Amino acid sequence: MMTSLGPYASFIVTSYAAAALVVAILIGWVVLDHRSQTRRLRELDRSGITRRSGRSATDTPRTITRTIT
Amino acid sequence: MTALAALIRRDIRIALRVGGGALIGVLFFLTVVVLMPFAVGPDLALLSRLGPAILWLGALLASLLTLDRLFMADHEDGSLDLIAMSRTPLELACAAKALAHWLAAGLPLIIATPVLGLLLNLDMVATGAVALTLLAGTPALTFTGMIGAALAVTLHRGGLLMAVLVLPLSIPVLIFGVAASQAAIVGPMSFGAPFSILCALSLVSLVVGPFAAAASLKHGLD
Amino acid sequence: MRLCGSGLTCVRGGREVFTGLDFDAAAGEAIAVVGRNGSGKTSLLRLIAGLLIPAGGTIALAGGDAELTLPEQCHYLGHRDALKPALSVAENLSFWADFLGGERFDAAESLAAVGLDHASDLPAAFLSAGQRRRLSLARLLTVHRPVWLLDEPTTALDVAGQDMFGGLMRDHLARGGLIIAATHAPLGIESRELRIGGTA
Amino acid sequence: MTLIDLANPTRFLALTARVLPWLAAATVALLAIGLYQSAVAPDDYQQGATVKIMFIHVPNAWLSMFVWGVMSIASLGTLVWRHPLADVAAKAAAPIGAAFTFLALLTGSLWGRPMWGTYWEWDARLTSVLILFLMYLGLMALWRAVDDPARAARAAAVLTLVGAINLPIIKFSVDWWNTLHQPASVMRMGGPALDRSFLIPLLVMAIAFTLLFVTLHLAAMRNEILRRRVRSLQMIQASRIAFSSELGAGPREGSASKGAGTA
Repeated sequence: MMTSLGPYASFIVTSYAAAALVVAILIGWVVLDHRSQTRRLRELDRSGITRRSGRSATDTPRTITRTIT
Repeated sequence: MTALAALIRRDIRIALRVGGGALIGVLFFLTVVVLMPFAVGPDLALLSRLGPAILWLGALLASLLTLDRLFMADHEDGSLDLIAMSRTPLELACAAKALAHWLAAGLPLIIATPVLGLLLNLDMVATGAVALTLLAGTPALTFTGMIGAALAVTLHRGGLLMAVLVLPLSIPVLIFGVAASQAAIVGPMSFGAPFSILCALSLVSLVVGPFAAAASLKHGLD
Repeated sequence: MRLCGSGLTCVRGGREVFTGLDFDAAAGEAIAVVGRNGSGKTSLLRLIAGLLIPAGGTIALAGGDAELTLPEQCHYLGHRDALKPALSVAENLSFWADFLGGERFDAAESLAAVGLDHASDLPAAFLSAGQRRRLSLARLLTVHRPVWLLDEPTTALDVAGQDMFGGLMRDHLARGGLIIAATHAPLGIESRELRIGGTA
Repeated sequence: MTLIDLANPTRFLALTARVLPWLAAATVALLAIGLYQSAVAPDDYQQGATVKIMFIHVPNAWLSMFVWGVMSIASLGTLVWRHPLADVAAKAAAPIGAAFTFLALLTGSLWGRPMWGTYWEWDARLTSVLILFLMYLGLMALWRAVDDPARAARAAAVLTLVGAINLPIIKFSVDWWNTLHQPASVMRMGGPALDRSFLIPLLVMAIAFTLLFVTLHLAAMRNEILRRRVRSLQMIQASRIAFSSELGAGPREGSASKGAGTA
């Protein structure tokens, strides 16, 4: 197939490569962002900050908080 | 030296974080350049002839408009008082701030130039020439613009007033920047002569800018 | 160490704020500058800090570091906190420590002393006015300066914060420091009063 | 406090976690089929093999508009129903849309180079996409410029909707401007008269890229929800510090002054 790309093969290959690169960057961004956000959530969790604790003065046990993520 | 490095690091960090304006300058540059063909028409031959001028004007406006808050933000939150009192000479601190601004807001303009050159139908040589002249000339824009930014603090007014004060000062840079790029593209002048004048203008502003800005700031801190 | 001002005159915006002001402060001493609004308390501090130029008179620090000017040996704590909301608490503090230079102490300990030790990674934008003031105080602790110029230092601080701050000022005086504070409220430590601009 | 309602996003997170793997798998499968089909598609009698660029150019050009449509609907959600997920959806879509628009521009100019002999022609379609790209970047800049997401969301929603109304006007003006200057018509990209052998791979690729967008968008929305959660937790943390320091000011002060003395 590669032989049939004609005189402008480099343009075609560049287009596909650029598309692959941009999509890869998008995926990388999404994955890395997810990792850093969950890490920060875990750190906050470890330091005892939970989503309910700010509202009541006493420390509620952290059962309700991060079940998902 | 650590003091200046810390100042540069802090300013770049703020410029790149949420709320910082470094990348908006590039976006402005992009928009101004894209607008030009709508005004002059999409004739590629015409655009490539006007290209260096359009790019230079765009870069000039972009780098001046982002300079507006160079000292204003530090003045408003009281940082400027502490900077003025510190053991680092105010002139050096000003130079460091301008350098940080150039790294965060000026350098991206030069990096964006090849893409915009493509839009304006500039060939490789022409784009390279414009990028090179911008690299040599934008420090002059930043360091003369800094004087206006310092005056804006003294006068408690920024924005357009600053642009009106500084734009005339940047005319020589514009003349020799565009002349050097045109010389590289079409001749007949040699590239070297206007380019060395451009470099000289940058070097002069590197010296004059910080002193003038510091002098203006010293009287503006009340 | 002794900080003396003599015959100080301050003119701002064409108006004479005060004239012929003399003051004198020795190491280990706190001066509370009092006076009604507009009497020039802030102006006096800014004169000492070198941020205003006196229209007359002189200020001299005897017995300080001969290589440094007076402003370079002062900490100035103004109304504005000199903090960047985009930076974290620790970044704000370490910037000032690096930039101001001179003898410095551990930033983490200073943060602990003002009760911000758990906040070091938070963006300064999330801090309340009192917390911002505490962070400014941490700057005074992290970088050593013999003279502290404080402008209404206790505003925005709660009772516990004011107690904490009183302790910090006493430590500073005990180590031979010198404090000049413009204040309406009692400073919370033993201090000599300097009244400017007539009676309140 | 402007905390977003956490009940809904929590359910959304659970849903996302369940759906994302399937979506990703479907995207990969469809992309593979589409790529294979476009590889075996015949050459165009006029354009030769360069017609293959169309198979990624057109889906990206389609997405550049589709994503703006998604953001417009989300913006309506922000402004009219004040739905917390709408802000998140609008914000998460912007960078992805910008990336697809960028790809549409890039592949368009790579396609144009063999046809026109230049990378860039101020052709009406490409120019419109370029303006769209600038608007995406402006929108992203707006999201970045404001620290408080709720405030940024309303501003961005207004801008998105104004953009949606303005885009046809811009397209019309650019068309008019273009014909004014260039009466000789430029080669039209991907005209309506497409052979079936091109149409099917193109459709498959378009659906695959749309699925790719949905997958990325959901994942980005999840990240955005988590980011807001981190932010609100940090605010809670900040509000609790004052509380804890009141209790702990005494002993800490002693330790600090000791430390300062020895340093």
